[in-house]
This record gives sequence, C-alpha cells and structure tokens, in this order.
Amino acid sequence: MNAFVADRAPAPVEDAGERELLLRVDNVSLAFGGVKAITDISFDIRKGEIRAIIGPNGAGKTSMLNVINGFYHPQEGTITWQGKVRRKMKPYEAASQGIARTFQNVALFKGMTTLDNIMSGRSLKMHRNFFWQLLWRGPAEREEIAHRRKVEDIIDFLEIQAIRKTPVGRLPYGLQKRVELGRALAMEPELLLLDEPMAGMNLEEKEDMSRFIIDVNQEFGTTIALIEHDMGVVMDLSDRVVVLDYGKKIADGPPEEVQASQAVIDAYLGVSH
Amino acid sequence: MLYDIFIDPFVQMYDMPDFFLQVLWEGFVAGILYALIALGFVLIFKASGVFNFAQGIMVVFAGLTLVGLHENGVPAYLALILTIGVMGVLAYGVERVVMRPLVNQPEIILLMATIGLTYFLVGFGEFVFGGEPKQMITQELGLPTGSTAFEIGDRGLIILQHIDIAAAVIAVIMVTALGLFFNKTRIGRALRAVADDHQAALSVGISLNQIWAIVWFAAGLVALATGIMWGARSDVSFALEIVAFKALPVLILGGFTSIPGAIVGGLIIGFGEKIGELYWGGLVGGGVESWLAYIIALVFLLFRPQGLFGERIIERI
Amino acid sequence: MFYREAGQFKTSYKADQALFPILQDRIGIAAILLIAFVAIPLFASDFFLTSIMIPFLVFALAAIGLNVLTGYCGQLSLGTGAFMGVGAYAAYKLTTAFPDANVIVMVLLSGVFSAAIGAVFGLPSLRIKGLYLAVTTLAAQFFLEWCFIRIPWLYNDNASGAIEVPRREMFGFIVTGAEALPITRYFVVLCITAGIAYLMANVLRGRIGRSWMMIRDMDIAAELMGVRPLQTKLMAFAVSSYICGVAGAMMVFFWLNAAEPSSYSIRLSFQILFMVILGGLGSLGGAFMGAAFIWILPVLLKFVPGMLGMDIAAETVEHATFMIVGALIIFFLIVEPHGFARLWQIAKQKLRVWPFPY
Amino acid sequence: MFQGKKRHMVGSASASPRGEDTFPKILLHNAKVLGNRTAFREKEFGIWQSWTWSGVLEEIRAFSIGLQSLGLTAGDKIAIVGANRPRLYWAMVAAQALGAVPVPVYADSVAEEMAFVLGHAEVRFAVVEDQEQVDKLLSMAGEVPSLQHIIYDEPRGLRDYDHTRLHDYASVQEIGRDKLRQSPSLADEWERGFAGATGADIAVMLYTSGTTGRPKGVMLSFDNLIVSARNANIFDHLDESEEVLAYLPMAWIGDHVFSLAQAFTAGYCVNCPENMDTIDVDRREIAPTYFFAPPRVFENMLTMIMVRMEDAGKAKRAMFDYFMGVARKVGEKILNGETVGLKDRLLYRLGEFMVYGPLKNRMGLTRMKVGYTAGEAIGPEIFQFYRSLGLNLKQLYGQTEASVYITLQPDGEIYGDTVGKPAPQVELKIADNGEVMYRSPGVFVGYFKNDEATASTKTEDGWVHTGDAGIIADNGHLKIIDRAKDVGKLTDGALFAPKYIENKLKFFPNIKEAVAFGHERDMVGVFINIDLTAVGSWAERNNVNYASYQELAAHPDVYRMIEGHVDQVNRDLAREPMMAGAQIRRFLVLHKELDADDGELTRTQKVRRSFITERYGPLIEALYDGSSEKYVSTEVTFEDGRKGAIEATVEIRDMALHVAGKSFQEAAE
Repeated sequence: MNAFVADRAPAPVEDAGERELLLRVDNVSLAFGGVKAITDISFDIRKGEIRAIIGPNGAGKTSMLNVINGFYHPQEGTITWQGKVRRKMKPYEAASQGIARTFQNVALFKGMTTLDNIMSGRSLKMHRNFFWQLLWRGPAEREEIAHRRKVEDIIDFLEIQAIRKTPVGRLPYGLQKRVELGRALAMEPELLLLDEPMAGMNLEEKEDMSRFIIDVNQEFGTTIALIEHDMGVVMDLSDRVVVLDYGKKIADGPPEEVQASQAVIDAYLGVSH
Repeated sequence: MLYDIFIDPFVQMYDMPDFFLQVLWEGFVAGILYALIALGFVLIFKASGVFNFAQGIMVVFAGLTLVGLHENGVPAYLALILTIGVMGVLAYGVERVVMRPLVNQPEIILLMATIGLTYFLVGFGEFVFGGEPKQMITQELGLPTGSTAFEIGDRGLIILQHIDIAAAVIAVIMVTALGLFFNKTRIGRALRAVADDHQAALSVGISLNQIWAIVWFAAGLVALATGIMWGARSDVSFALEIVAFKALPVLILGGFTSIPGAIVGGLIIGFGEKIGELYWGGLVGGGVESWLAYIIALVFLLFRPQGLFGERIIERI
Repeated sequence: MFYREAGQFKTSYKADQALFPILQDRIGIAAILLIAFVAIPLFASDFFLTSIMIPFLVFALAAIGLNVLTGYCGQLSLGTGAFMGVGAYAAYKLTTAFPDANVIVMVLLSGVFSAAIGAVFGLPSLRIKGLYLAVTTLAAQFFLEWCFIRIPWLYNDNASGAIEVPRREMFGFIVTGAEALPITRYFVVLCITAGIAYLMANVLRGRIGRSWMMIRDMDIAAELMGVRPLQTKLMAFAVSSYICGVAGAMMVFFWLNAAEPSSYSIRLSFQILFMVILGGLGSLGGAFMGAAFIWILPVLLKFVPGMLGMDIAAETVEHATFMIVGALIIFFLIVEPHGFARLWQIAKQKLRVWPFPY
Repeated sequence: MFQGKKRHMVGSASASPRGEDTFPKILLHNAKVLGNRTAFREKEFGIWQSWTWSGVLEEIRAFSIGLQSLGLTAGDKIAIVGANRPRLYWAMVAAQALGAVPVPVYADSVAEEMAFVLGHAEVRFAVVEDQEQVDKLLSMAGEVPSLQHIIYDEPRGLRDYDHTRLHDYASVQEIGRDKLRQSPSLADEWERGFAGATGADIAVMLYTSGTTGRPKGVMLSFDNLIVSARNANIFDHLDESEEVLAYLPMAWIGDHVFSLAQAFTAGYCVNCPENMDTIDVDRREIAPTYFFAPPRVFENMLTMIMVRMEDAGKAKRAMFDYFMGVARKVGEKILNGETVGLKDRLLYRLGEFMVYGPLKNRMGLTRMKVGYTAGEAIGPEIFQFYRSLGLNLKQLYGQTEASVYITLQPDGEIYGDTVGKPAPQVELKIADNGEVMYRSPGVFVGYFKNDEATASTKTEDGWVHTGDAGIIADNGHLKIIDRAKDVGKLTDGALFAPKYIENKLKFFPNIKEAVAFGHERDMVGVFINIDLTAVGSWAERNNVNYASYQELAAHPDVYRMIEGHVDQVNRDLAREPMMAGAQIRRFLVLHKELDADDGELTRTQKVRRSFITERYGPLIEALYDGSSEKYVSTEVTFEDGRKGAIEATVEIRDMALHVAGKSFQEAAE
C-alpha cells in the first residue's frame, strides 16, 4: 500500500530469525492487583530487525513495552538483555543500557523547544559536572556544542529544521510524534521501542514516519520493536511479528505467516475490526 | 538518654493515668478543631480541586466579624446571623472574582490565588476590626463556660471544660449535618457529582458556579463554627491563621477528599501532638507542637503516599 | 518594533547558544547592568539603597533559588524562609567562629549548610509529589524555625535570642555591621546576586538545567531517558537551598543587621513563592520582576497617601497595602497565570513580529 | 584598520574588468586577494556554515581533481541537479576548470522532461543533491546512455546502493585531496590546465524551460557571462561586501548570473538557505543587500503582509493604513530624491520607525541596497508598495539568451510601466512587427545541437529576437506589451493582448493565475485561478465554509468577489483607447489550481497557454457557446506520481462591458 516501501533496498540476505539475539523475554507474567495484564509470554528480538507487536486493544502490548524498559516489574519470568538475565531494572538503567522508546500519547517535554527536547535525549551521554556547568565557558560549552552537532544530524534526518526553535506544545500532533522519535534517536539506542508511532496520523504523515523508521533501521542499524494498529504498515515494515491477545501470545513469526494464522484472524474478528 | 526516650514517658503514663487521660482529652479537643478546619478544606477541594489556603483566615475573619459586630452593639444572635450573611457574601464574591476566572488553571495557581485571598482578608480584617486579639463572646452566644472534674478511681481526676464538650458536640453535629446534606439533598448529590466528574455534573444540568458558591458558603459556615470554638478557648486573633497550616498534615493523613478522613486525621494529629509535646517535648526544649504534626504526616507519607483512605496509585504511560 | 533582527545570523553554535542571542537583548542587558552598577550608585539616596535596592536584590536572589526548585524542577516548596534562615544562622556562626575570615566567603559558604539541609528535606520528593511535597517542606519550615528558637548555640546564647551581625571589614571597607555604608552593602549584594544569576543561567541552559526541566515536564519520560529522578531532584533541592541560604545570609548581613527567628517565618516563604509565581515559574528574569513587584510595590504604596496629601495612620496604610497586594496578586494570576516573565515574553514577541499580530 | 582599507580597495578593483576571463581563473584571483572574506554560506545543522574564498578554492580544486580521476575531461557535459547548495555551485566551477560544461537542470522537473534534457545534452556526469535525485536519474538510465557517473551530496539512504557508478561528493573530494597530498605539484598542474582556456569557451548550458515545445540548450560563453556580470556590478555599484540569497532554481539564468557570475566577478557572498520551508527565516537572518526575485515572490510577501494585517487589532491596522498612506504619498518621492515638505518628511520618518522599518525587518530586506524583479511584469501597486517603503526595487528585462541583461531601470528613473533603459553595452531596436531585438556582449553562442533554432533566433549580425512585442518610449525606456506571437485580434479587429489582461487580473491578491482567450474570436473569455492563501483567509474571516480548493473556487461568494475584480479590470481597460475593445465578456473560476506537475505551468510558474487550450478545450467551448455551466473531468498527478481525476461542474459568468474612454464615475452611473 505504501509506494515508498518498494524502494526498500535489497531484502536482507539472512533470515531475521537467525540473527544475533538482542533481547529475550521468558515466561513473563504481569498483574496489577488481581488483574492479569500479561500471562506467560516468551519471545525474542534479534539484532537489526524490525519486530512488530500487535494485537487487539487491551492485549497487553504497551504493558509488554513497559516491562522491557523497566517501567513495570513482572511478577514472573525473566528478561535476557544482551546475554544478561534480569528480573528487575530501573527505567534509567534500561535507558543507559541502550533501550529508548516513544509513547502512545506523545510524552514530550512541553515547556521546551524541539531542539531542547532532542538534546534531552543526549542526557546520558553528557558528563560535565555541576561546576563546569556553572562556568559554561570551556568544557561544558564544548560538550554542549559537540552534542548539539549530533542533535542537528537528527533534525536534518527527520527534516524538522523549520521547527528547531519552536516550543513543542505548539506543534501539530504529527510533528510532535516526529520530534519524539528524534528524542529517542538522540539516545543512540540499541533497541528502539515505538508505541503506536503512527496513531492519529494521516496517510502522508504515516508514509513519512514509515520511511523514517526504515531509514533508522537501515542507516543506524537500530533494532526496532513497534506496536502498531495499521496492519498494512506492520506487514510492510516488520521482519517478524508477535501477536498478543488478552495478555497471551497467540502467534509469532514472519508477517505473511502471522497474517494467515487462524488464531490471529479469530482474535481480530472477535474484536470489532 | 535512651531511657528518657523509650522508657520514661511510658512509666509516667502508667504512674499518672489522670494526667495521661487529661492529655488525651486535650488531644481529642485539639483534634476536633483541626478536623473542623480540615473539613473546610475538604469541602472546597472536593468540589473544585482548589486547596484553599484561605480557610485559616476565614476562621479568623468569621470570628472577628462576629465579635466585631457584637462590640458595635449588635445583639449576639443577630450578630451570628449577620456573620453568616457576611460569609455568604464572601463565598459569592470569591466564586465570582477568583474561582470563575481561574477555572482550569493548574492547582498551584489556584493555591496561590487563595493565598492572595488570604493577604486580602488579613488586610481587610485588620482594616475593619483592628489588629488586636479579641475576646470571643462565648457567654452571649449561650455556650457553656464552666468545667467539670471527673475522678478516675483513686488515681486522680481530670477536668473537662464545658466549652470543649460543646465543641465536640457541635463538631459531631456539623459532620452529621454535612453527611446528610451530601447524601440526602439534591444539591448535596450534585456536589458529589462535581467531585467525581465535572463533565457528568454539567450534563445533568448543574451549574458549576452555583456549586462553588455553595461550597464556599458551607466552608464559611464551618469556618465560623471553628472560629467560635477556637476563639472561646483562646482569643480571636490573627495568630490563629497559623493553625490553618495544621490542616495540611491532617489532610495528608485523611486524604484530600474524605470527610471521615479529615476527622480521623484531625484526631490522630491532635493526640499525637499533645502526647508528643507533653511526654517527649521536654527532651528537646519543648515547643515541638509547632512541627510534630508535619513530621507525623511526613513519616506517614513515606509509607503510604496515597493517604489513609486513598487508593493505591498505578502510574501509567 | 524595536527588535530588528534582520541580518543577525549565527555562524557558530557558540553564538547560537549564547545567553542573549539577539543583539537588542544584549543592548538591553548592558543598559540594565550600567544602571545597576553606575547610575544607581551615583544618584541613589541611602534610603533608596537600603529600603528598596538591597532588599530587592536579596529577595530576587531568594526567588531565583526557589525558582530553580519550583519553576525549573517542578517541586513545590513552602520552606524557603527556613532555608534562608539556615543560611543566615550558618553565616553568623561562621563569622563569629572565624572572625578574621573574609565575611563574604563566609556568606557564600553558609549556603553549603542550607544546601545540605535542603537536600535532606528533599529526600521524600522521590515518592511524594505536588501538594503532598508541600507538607514535607512545611515540616522543614516549622522544624527549622523551632530550632532557631530552641537551640541557643545557634545565636551564641544572646539574651535577645536574635543574631546581631558583627562589624567586618574587607579591603579597608566596612561591609557588615551597623556602620557599613549602604553603598558598600549595595555593591556586595549586587555582585553576589548578579554573579549567582549568571552562574545559574549557565547551569539552566546546560545538561543539568535540562534534566530538571525534564523532571518537571514529564517525570516518567525523563526517567525512561536515563535521568535519575532522586539525584536530579536532590540536586535541585541542594542548589535551590544553597541560593536561598546565601540570600538569607545576605538578608541579615547586608540589610537587617539583626534577625530573629520570626524573620524567617512561613510568611517569608510565601512572600518568596509569590515572587516566583508572579514573576513567572521557570524564568530568571521573572524572579527579578516578581521580587520588584512584591517588595517595591508595598514600599511605594506607603508613600502614596503622603504624596496625595492625605494624613492616614501608618497602620491603616499597612492594612490597605495588604489588601491591595492580595487583590493585585489575584488580578495578575487571572490576567496571566504564567507571570510577568510570560507577559514580557508576549510583549517581546509582539515587538519582534511588529506590525503583525503573529 | 589598514588592512580593512586595503581589502576594500582591492575589492573595488576586482569588480572592474580585468584579465581573468573564466570562472576558474577568477576563483584563483579571488582566493588570492579576497582570501579571508566569506564567499559562501549555507545554513546547515542550524548554523550558517561558512567558506572563505581560499577555502572555496581548496574545495573546488579537490573536487575538480577528483572528477578528473573519475574521467571527466574537456568537452564533457556534467549535469547539476538539486536545490541551491554551495557544493553544487562549486561543482560547476570544478567542471569548468577541466574544460567540461556544466548543465544545471531543474531539480523538480518531471522525469520525462529531465530525461530529455540529460539525453539531449549527452551528459556523462551528474552531480546531484540527494537520494531523490539519484533515484530519478537511475530510473532514466535507459534514456540517457551517455550518463556514466552520478555524484551525490547527501549520502542519506544511499548506503545500500550499488556504488560502482555512484559516488559520494565527499569521497570524490577525498580522491582529489589524496592526490594532492601525494604530489603537491598537482595543484599547479591543475591551474595550468585551465590557464589556456579563453573567454570564448562555453561556460555553461542552460535549458530554457520553453513555454512551447522541447527545451533548448542555450550555450553561454565565459565572455557572455563575465562581461554581463561585470557590467551589472558596475551599474549598481556592487562589490565584495554584498550578501545575496541563492534560492531560485540553479538551472535558471537569473540564479546563475546572480549567484555565480556576479558573485565571482564582484567577490560577494552567496548564502544558501537551509531548505525550502525556512527561506523566509533564512532571508531575514542574512538580510541580503542585493536581492533578486520574480514578481511572484514579491506578490507572496505582500499577500502575507496583508493577510496578517487583516488579523491585527483595529488600532494597529488603523496605524498601518495611515502610515502606508503616507508612504504612498511621499515614499517614492523621497526614494527618488525629490523634494518633499518638512511635515511629510517627518511623518515618513515616524512611519519608518513604526511601520516601514519593522516591515523591511520582517521581510529581511533591511539591508537591501538594490533589488530586482524580472521574469514577468510586476503589478504596479506591488512595485510601488515596495518602493514606497524606501526599498530600491527596480525592474529589469532579460533572457537566458542575453545572459540576463537587456534593459535595466537606472536609479532614480523608475517608471512602473516600463522595464528600463538598455543595460551597458546593449543595443536595442524594435522590428517591423513590433518585436523587441537586441545585440550585446551577453548574446548566447547558440542552441546546442539546434542550428535551425539558433538561426531563427539570432541574425547573422548578432541581433536576437526576444519574441516580445514592445515599444521604446520617448525617454528611452522600453515598454513590453505581450509575447509577440500572443498579441492577436478579436474578430471585430480589436487588439487583444492576453498577457496584458491577465496581469491586470493577477494584480488582485485573490487571483493567482488568469488565462485569457480571444484571438480570432468574437469576444474575450477568461479562466481564473483563485489564490488559496488570500481567498482562504478571506473565507475564514467571512465564515465561508469550504472543504477543498474545488469547493472554495465554486462558492457563490467567491464568484461574486471575483466578478467585482473582473469588472474593475474592464473599467481599467475601457479607459485605455488601445485596449478598450477587448474587455472581458465571460469568465469562469477553474476548479483546480494550475500546477507545474500537471504540465499546466512551466517550472518557473508561467502559464503554458497551448497546453491549457488543449486540456480545457471543453471549458473554452463553453465560454463561447453561451452555456452557464459546464461539467468537466480533469486528470491530475499527485505528488507521489499517482494519477487521479477531479470532476466538477464549473459555472460561467457574463460581464457587462464599459463604454470606452469613460472615467470611473461616469461608467458607474
């Protein structure tokens, strides 16, 4: 459906399922009070792939992302990140280990400009202490400029030069989403989690966003896990898809395979789609 | 030292149960008054989400108006009715001038506005009634002034001020009345609807502005009652304003929107403060009453951030 | 209208990230500094310096301190007065313990103590937010106030229970104590306030300032971007309290000469909070504007009846001042809840796009 | 101090004619005498990246040597495709240093058009901006068999492409730099390589977009460009201190002369904007001292001003209107140095502070010493508006074939209805059929591979047919009426100059484009295209709801408004004896915006009359068969290349004619 997807460079030679393991989720369960959000889910994300997590509303997709980046702590199961097994992790630890994300409802820093929002993504990479910051001249300024340069690359990449110094609160929704992607990219993540990156966008904005996602994946080699409702987009973008329904995994595999799976069809028909 | 902290106070409690009971009673009465002030906060917070810092000065203002009117020759009961009228005008004015233009602003702005209101009322009160403390017209209002002593077996006696008993009774009456008002009357139910969901309230055809005026009026009445009781125990003066800050820890304990919470919170703070002051305060030079309430609330917060009656918060993104 | 920006372009990030990238702003700031450092000392009367400029600068600094915490990091505090008090008492203890040490160094050092205490009371901010946090800071306010009264060691067992600033000299000038000239005090206060304001401007435009604003704007997102909430908030508490502490020390050392615990009461906390809110949360310039409004307006109001030839009792004037300030606060909150800084920003934007409306 | 002075003297000298007769030679000269002055800036990554003349020499040398090692040799054609970027300008000079000929191509032209140009020019190399252009060129590889190497500036998205014939600009430069490191004498060798080139060599080939037929490749020699550029620099006192903004298509002669030929000869600085969205901001930041724009740009800026002022408060608008009144009254007089009363002078001063200054500031024209508009006639109101603000805006008349300059308005001799006097060294005459002809040092060498067209345009003795009909007024100024071939007659013999009528219509901000018909017909009929910005804003203010351009265009209120404009034009026409016979009898508002993507406009946004005649045949028929509405379905091309159709029923309105020669009031009665 998206004309540009055809432009995608030669298909990767190796099968996505055989690439190096980046993250594995084993038998994870999560509950709030008595309500089970996720039940015994296992899947993996491999280096360099675009992994989609789909499912009807309330299937536990966002909860799954929250577990991966440490915002929720699962009651059961383990998460293996780059070979290390863990149960619990603080969100900022996940961030420092290379997991970045965007949010379903844009979670930008409303009081700041586009530039500052993206600069905030560099927080972890900046180290000059308080006293250098007081002086500004010298090391702090040099560090700031070095990171500004990197941020400008992202601004250029996302084609948002014209809104560089606009407070993000004033931007239209589609651009806010783009800025949020920029902020996550500024972290130079190993794994980028995108929670419905195209929700509420029109066709043109969706196409732009799809192009950016593919470019991020190819230019920077960033592994991407995304939640998305638009099946066309999911089928075009992703290497592998995992399908959740009522907190349980019902399918996992390449897009065509998943699309053909009876369980998936039932799940989607069950919900009014 | 450790002995002074951990053993001695309890020994004292055992040795002098009459004193202990007297302390408890004092704590109870203080707690009732805290609870009354907190009640005023809760009423307004529940209906409009405004943390009304002016509740304290409203207490002073109501007391001053009552006494001031009487001083100028108005009979006590007429003065009381007139004061109620003044509180009504104040409520209407606040709704018109402060609340309506500031609707939908962040809570800190509304908080600031009520502090601005405090400044205004302080200036206005002093302007009209002068800055000196005044004697509450307890007798003229027909409130009891004597005291009764009870013997506790053979271990001593405790003295109960009648005015304190009256305060407790009035507090109970007010809480009951408010409870009935909220649950049984149309306006009361409307108020609860507002607290739960502004949109829903609007959709059943209730005017938010009316509700705010009513709520501020109700808070004014509570302030008047508090002012009379508190004034009867000491003086009516602007120093009373500081008492209003005590309402904050009370609310933390009880939750910002719960009427029973305000009562329970008030009592906990009242008891805690008196017992702390009299049994432990001496160790550090006394005067701990001024901050103990906050420390109690603080410790409490660290373990139960949602308050006694609140529900656990699950953060979502 | 006055902002003619055509032809101002930046060829380096250094220039682009300057504090005042617009030429007209640089001119404006230079003019203000010129007035503050040259015109006022040349022409101002002692009364003007002592009753208006010195307290204004002290309060402006305190407002900057609170603004760091509330305006930039989003943590509400009602304990500013007490943190200022800590600074005052610490400076007093330091200068009486080391009479020969440079008093300005002592004043600057005193902030370290309030920073430490501020950080301690900031600890609960990890779990507590908004109004609940206000309780924590109120606890600090009342507890510290109580300490100022009940711990005689703090005021060297003075019979009066107050701290009295001793005479100290520096480079042959008397800088503190009753004999210090207003002009000397003014210069000291001006240099410290301007210096700290500049240093804070640096912090606020860098990584640390950004991390505070991240916490303020969306704490969850900030955490997921690698900002450690506790460290960041504690740092804001510490920095804020340091500045408030220095302001508190300056308040007694260069303005009041003597201070009682009641000087640092909850009233002061509110006064500073008003300066911040009315000046504009998250704006250094706003702190100055707020301080000017809250401090200078009442002073001016006192002179109004006299100027109009009315004979009104001082008390009445004070009461009226309270009412007017209270009413104006409400008025400005209604007109522009984001304070004078926002009003100025809007005006500046209007001037920049003039004659267009946008 | 001393140095500044010296530099200035040298700079002034560099603007005068001298020995350097090719751009590579001028580059060497500039690097030597203006070495540390900024030659190019580009807003990139948020700041203005700058290059000095000596830096530019280094960049060009490295790239040139890199190109050489890729096999570019004398006589080769090298296509330049993309938006204005320093590297693309440098590529042209780098190629010229090797004796190759750059062929700038309109970056947004459709593939078919571009393929023709590249194929016709037999380009071997192409230097392009980014992936989009690379894809375009790769897609037409079959039609351009000569194309061997593509060099791109922006590597993004191209990582996985086959790089045997594809090169990164930086890597080509790196080849050059490597070679220079290995043998330092290579630099001298490179310079010797073009020392023998002469001004008569072909410098560049520019394809005219051509309102009809296939584009033609205009070959311009170094002499053409350099002599014309130097003359223009002297004419307007331009030196190395100027700043210009390079934002017009690089394939257009105007940009080539302003941003390359004049920049090199005067030594001034060329600034490239960040991207198309930021031009307004970038122009304000740079505040060019020498500014060139087609009338459309000035129209858009004026529309923007008026639209925004509509939203301003009452008091502000009253002030604005008042001071604009003052400016209209005395602004131009003051600019022309005429005497004006003290009161008016003071009022104008106040206006300068309150309105004119801020306006110029907002438009980024504060520092403009001289500005030109050309390409089409500019509306007199628009022209006067800018001049009354104190901006020295002038008109010029030029062509690709003339290396731009044919006539120029000298300072102080500005007449709204003329395009000025012949430029230095230009001879002008009017042919018997009314066509304007000229002869000058800038006259082109010939059309590439098209001797027939060359012969029909350029006479044996060097006179060139402009294709425009015009007259030379008594004061020596040239007045253009229309395209020579477009001037026609109605069946009743009345003179019909379509452009003239269209321009009058287009002076209304609400009308974006107009196409008039009438040659050999019994009356004049007009297609009108509304301006979405202006009319949309009008609709918003008047609570007119619309969902699409089409709906807005067909709205009765819009029709009523346009009818008013058309009537005004008829009144104007009635007052002119020559034109009174060709008033507009019927008009319609087109249901879609004329678009270059659909071939209705040229890339420079000129109307393609013949194409429109063909495409909208049924509508023209309806104009003349008396029907009051007509159903029409039009095929359109979307941005991504897909095709679709727009259907609409277009209303046609009849107009009353005014009596010739009567004044406004009389006609109204």
